Amino acid sequence: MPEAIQHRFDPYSSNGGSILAIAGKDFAVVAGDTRQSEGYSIQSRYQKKVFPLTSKAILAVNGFAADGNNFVKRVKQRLEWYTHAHNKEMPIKSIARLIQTMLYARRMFPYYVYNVLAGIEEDDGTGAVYSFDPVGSYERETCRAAGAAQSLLQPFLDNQIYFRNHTPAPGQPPFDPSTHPLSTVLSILVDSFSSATERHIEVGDFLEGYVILSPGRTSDDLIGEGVKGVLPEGMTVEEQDPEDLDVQSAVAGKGCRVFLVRKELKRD
Amino acid sequence: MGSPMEMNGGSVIAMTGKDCVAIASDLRLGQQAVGLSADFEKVFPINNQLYVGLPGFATDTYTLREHLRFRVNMYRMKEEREITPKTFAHLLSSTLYEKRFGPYFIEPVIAGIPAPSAIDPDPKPFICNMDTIGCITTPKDFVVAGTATDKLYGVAEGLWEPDLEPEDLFETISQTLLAAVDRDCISGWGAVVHVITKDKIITRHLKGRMD
Amino acid sequence: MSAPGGGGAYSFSLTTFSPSGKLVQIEHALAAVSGGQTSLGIKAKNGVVLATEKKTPSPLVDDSSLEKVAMICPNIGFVYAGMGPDYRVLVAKARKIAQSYWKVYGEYPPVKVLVADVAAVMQKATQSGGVRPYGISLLVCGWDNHRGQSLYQIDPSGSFWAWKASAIGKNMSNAKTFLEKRYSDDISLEDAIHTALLTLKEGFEGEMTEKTIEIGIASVPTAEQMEVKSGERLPATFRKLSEAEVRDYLAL
Amino acid sequence: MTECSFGITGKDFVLLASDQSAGRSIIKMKSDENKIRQLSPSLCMAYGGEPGDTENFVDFVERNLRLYQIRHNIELAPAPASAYIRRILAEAIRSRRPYVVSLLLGGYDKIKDESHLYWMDPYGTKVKVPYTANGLGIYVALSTMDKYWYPDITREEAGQLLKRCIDEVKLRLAYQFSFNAVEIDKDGVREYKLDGSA
Amino acid sequence: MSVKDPITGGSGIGFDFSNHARNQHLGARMGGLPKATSTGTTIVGVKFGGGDSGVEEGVCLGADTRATGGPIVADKNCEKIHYIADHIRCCGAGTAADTEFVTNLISSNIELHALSTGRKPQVVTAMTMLKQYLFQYQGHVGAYLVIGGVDNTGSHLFTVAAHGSTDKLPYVTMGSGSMAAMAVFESSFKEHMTRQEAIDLVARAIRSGVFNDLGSGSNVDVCIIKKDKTEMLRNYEMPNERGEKTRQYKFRRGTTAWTKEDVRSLVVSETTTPVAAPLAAEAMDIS
Amino acid sequence: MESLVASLNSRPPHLLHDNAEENEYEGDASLAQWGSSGGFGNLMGNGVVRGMEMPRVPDPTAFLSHHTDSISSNSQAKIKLAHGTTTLAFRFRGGIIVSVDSRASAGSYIASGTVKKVIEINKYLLGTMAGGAADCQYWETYLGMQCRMHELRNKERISVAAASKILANIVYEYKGRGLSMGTMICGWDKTGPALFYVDSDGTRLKGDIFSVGSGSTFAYGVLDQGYHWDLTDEEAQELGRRSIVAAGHRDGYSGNTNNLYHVRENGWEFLGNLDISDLWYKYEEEKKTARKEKSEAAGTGGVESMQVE
Repeated sequence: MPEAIQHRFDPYSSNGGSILAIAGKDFAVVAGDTRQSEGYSIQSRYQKKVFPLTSKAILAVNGFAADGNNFVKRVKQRLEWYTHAHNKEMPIKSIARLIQTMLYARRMFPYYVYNVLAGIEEDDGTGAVYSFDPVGSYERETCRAAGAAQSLLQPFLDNQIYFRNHTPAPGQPPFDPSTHPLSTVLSILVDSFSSATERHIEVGDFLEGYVILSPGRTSDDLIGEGVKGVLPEGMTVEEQDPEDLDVQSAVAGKGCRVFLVRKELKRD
Repeated sequence: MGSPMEMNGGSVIAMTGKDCVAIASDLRLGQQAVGLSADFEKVFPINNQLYVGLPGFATDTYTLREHLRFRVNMYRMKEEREITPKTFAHLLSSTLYEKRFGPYFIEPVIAGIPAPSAIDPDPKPFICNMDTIGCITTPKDFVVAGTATDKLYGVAEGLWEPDLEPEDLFETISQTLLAAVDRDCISGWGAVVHVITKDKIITRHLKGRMD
Repeated sequence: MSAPGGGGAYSFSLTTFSPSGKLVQIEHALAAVSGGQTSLGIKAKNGVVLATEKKTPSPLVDDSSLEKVAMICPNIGFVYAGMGPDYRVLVAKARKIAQSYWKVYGEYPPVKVLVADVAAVMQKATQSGGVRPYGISLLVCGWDNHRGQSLYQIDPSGSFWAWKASAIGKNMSNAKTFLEKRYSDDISLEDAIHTALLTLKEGFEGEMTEKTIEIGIASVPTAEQMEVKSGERLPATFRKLSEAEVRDYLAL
Repeated sequence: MTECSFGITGKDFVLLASDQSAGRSIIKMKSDENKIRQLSPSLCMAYGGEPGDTENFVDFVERNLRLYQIRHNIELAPAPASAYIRRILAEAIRSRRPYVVSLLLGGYDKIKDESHLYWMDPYGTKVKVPYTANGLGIYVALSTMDKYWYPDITREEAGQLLKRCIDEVKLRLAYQFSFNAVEIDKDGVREYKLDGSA
Repeated sequence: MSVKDPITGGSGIGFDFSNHARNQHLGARMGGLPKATSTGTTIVGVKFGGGDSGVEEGVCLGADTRATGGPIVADKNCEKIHYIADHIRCCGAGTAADTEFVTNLISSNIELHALSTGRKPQVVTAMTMLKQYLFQYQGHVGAYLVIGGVDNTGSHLFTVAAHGSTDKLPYVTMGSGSMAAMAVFESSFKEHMTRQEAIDLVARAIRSGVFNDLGSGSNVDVCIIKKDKTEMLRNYEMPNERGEKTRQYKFRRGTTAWTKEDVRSLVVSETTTPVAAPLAAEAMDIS
Repeated sequence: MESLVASLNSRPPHLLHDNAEENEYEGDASLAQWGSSGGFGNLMGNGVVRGMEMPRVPDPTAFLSHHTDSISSNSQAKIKLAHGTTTLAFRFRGGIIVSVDSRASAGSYIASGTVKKVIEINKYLLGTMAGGAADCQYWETYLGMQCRMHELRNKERISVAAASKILANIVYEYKGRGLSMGTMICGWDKTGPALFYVDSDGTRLKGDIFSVGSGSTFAYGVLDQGYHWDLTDEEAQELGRRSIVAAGHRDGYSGNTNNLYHVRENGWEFLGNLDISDLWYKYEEEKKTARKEKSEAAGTGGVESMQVE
């Protein structure tokens, strides 16, 4: 039977941009650019893609902005319920699983969203990055780029974070990705995004993200002594008061420090 | 199944250094997902200091290479001189544009150092690439092509630095290529790098991933 | 089967060897060249000069419409002796050859390559049915990156040679003798222009003025001039001297 | 394409094997069709593809190679022969009705004392390989060959390997195939007996 | 089958359709043919001076310098203002190769035209050649052009679209950034501007495209054509220079593992083995 | 039929609600809010996701197929899910070997090289992942819960047959809706080592040797040739590893690393994560040395010595 002509239900759009997260031994960094675009038009030069969920877990979303914003809202709601029920923040490991089930609940009508969750593990204080596909398959990794420029960013991270294809100098031990100091990670973050901005038209305007430091961490802190050399040139940093974080602050975090970092990118 | 450009897989990159250029390709030839040969070079010498990379649809790699060999040999005999990289780029470009409405599925990459002449005793290294219908781009730093194009751009943009010595250029181009093809299902299976300087050409086969 | 139009056994083609091994049509074409007004060329160490006499059969002819020295492409110029109409056809063909080359290689042809191509056109006319050879000899001057400045002569047969100095046309043997005496390898372009004028003067009938003389020069560019500037073309290395310039040279 | 062929080279020989089925749609019309053609004294082609195209293409190639041999009084060596065959395919693909033929070309170069094996697809992609498969064989037996092939493989071992490949095909493919094979070396082309497996 | 150059009638750039049938076949089989590099672009032109202003009349052209292939920047600093003749220039948008080749073709024909007529070609001549050529290809040659110049009849500015239609206006924009650029023109264009006013306006229009249209980017190229002088101000503004990277990325020599090295002398040698004698005998046996 | 109903309905199709309850987020939040069932608060007992959101279109499957590459390899789709795999498992005298690669690809981009394609359902059960990564992860995790429920209810471990049947039943519920899963459920129960293949068509097969995924044909090519029931543990493990390396080598969509598990009576053991490319180079080297040894010991039955491994 010939179908009547009908407008195809097309509830998806692609809004460009990229996100990136890197986990360290006792910290995690997660950031994204703030450009939101459709086709050749810039919808916003400053639209957040990275959202704090708890005092030690931060979610970056990328893909279809409307789905992304809605998804973050729902995750936050679920976390709030959890906090009320359990009087504690949900550990990042559990948030990851929650995100999986929430995404999978829409298996037949997916959120067009690539999620990257970064933070500090509750039990051992290590930095963690969890990455998701749109219908909820996930894994824990050391670093992950997602979004429009993922294929530009990720191989660069493979080379600089994972040291793929690097032969150690004679007599040197093999490279270990978990030993990167925060300063190196921030430099690589900035350079990878400035590179992606050069070559991908949908990436640009600002780089904005968060650094989460594990409670046990002593060295290299971003504010105060030792700032010099940690922060790449042109990057600004603000420590976030847990109360100010857009999360349920009923339960104070246990000593994780969260910093907002920002840097200008090219605007063309 | 993807377009003919993704039929056989393969990628090429060229970079400039200080008085040198490098051009490199992976070695895989596949039929879609299946790897068939780990010995399929996509970069060919045109003359002493000029190489061309022809990644894309493998049958066109052959056909175009044979055609170019013919054209360059004719040029050599008729003009009694070696073709310069720039002139060769124009030759290739017009060859491709001639098939504007039925293109070869090839995105060429050219790298070379022109021979010194009376007018230009100290010629600069030359690199360029083209799309399938012959639009030339000649940036100062690097050019890429093939199925790993996006990945190559991302890595090269991060790793390339100006004025690298031949040995440093070798490391940078090799690391760039390997990092990029390791994120591409249909490029890889080893790689070959040519570093061209004024007086020699260093060719090295890299130990790349075989999966 | 007899050739259309009838005639004798050897008349089906204009380009049939005579029993003595000569193509008489080419001989005749050369005779046409020798009847033409004299043209000459001299290669100097920093350029090449072409010069020709341009006399009108009647003072009533508007000589501003006549052009004997022609630019083919920015680095090459022609001059001829023989039949003017044939020359104009060849110039048009040569210009197209140069432009086709440019469209393929992004640069203008080296002098020798253009000469070979134009010579091939002329040779074809000695071997094709239904045509006659071109009734001209050409002097070609130009500069290219490969061989530098050069001067070639092409004859109706399609043969060509490179010359240090040569002359064609009515007064060619005298002019050549004169050039042989005056030529030296390190002659400058300025001197070459003067020598060209002196040579023309030998046996020139009537008055040599800027109206009755045409001069074209190819000069060797500096490295700076050959530097490619974006959005611009390289400057021409061949140009014709203006009437004022010719007048100045004649006055010296 | 429901065909299946294999090629294995050793230092001084080439083995080519091909299935022998021919049919239309879901029907097998014949199971003893020879799909390996000798092209010249030490050159063979195992082919598959669109019915009709295969026959015509192989005839065309074979006659032209023969013509070359008569004209020049010399057999075209495997490398130039492969270039010639590739060119036919690559040019045909630009015509209104291309040949849909893929093939393995095995030959022995008597001048250089080398064995040659080429894989070609209908577009004119050509690869020189030490061992390979075509058709369905690509999927089931390439890895078997990867594991059991050696640069200095002997004829016996190559025969064993071929048997493994054919066994694997019989084990894993839904199609029933029978095989024939040829052996090419400096003495020319001979039928290769596949004991009991044919 | 090749197409005769419609302008010269001779063997100019002829197209060769020999792969066309094959590619249709491949495209149908494999789903989708590759896209050529296109210049999602901002190109503009304005006329300035003239009238009673006392300013010498002229044309000012402008272009961005980004070439894209999909969302990827294929060239950060390409040249989109093409040379037609000394006093005629042409900005190109659309399929990059088409703009390049069509302007080259017309430039070549204009040069032939100039040589055979012995005078400066008119802008309208170049424009007519372009539109006739493009019309012939019914939009398949995807060149969108802004052509401007000054000749004996004054200053001229045209747009030519890929199907061959043309416009003659005092200020024009084309390409994906044309809206952004036109917004600037509509608000700030005035007649009889000075040279510098024209340059400033053009640069502002291009910047507007560069920053607001993702298909346009990098630098601003400007070209000013007056009767006796053409100035090509390549990279007139560079508002998007990449800053220093925060790290050094030079590798330790020996970082990359390699298996085989060949340091080649620059002479390529070929060996020929004589074959005739031994094989002739063998070949005889076979028939 | 669906389209007919839709066309007769007065509301536009995308505003139609099916009969399922409103999405739990907006409506009844009791279980999800307060339940301690962790992430699985939104599951109904029978394994169907309650409130599984469906697009309000006449043909949801076509919708999914148009927008994702989950059903067919729709290269135009915006939403690219992780794909491509080689997994294998085989039974032998010493138990079951499970060997997988770790690559996930989206188009020709390698989205990840560190995917865990063996899902540890519980101490005695393993499931493998091929097809849609999320489908496998989600439902096999869920299967873990069901197995635990079985244990609590019946005071004994679930049989592999029963566990695989639960999974098969779940995905069969969703047949035609676009799930993509090809898994092997491997375990040891009262009957000894047991191996079942289950896929999203609803197929469930008991067997000795299975390989699933785009590279499975290459894995079979090595596995079949080296397999027999009486392999020693070491031989079997090596065969599992070698087969995945073979597939990782030839198949563009498989590779990166190999995860190897051995299921024995007392549960499974993880035998390590090794780089497939490194292994490939190692095997090539071993081939060379084996040949050298062979030619040194020339004359000793060339044919047998082909078995190099």
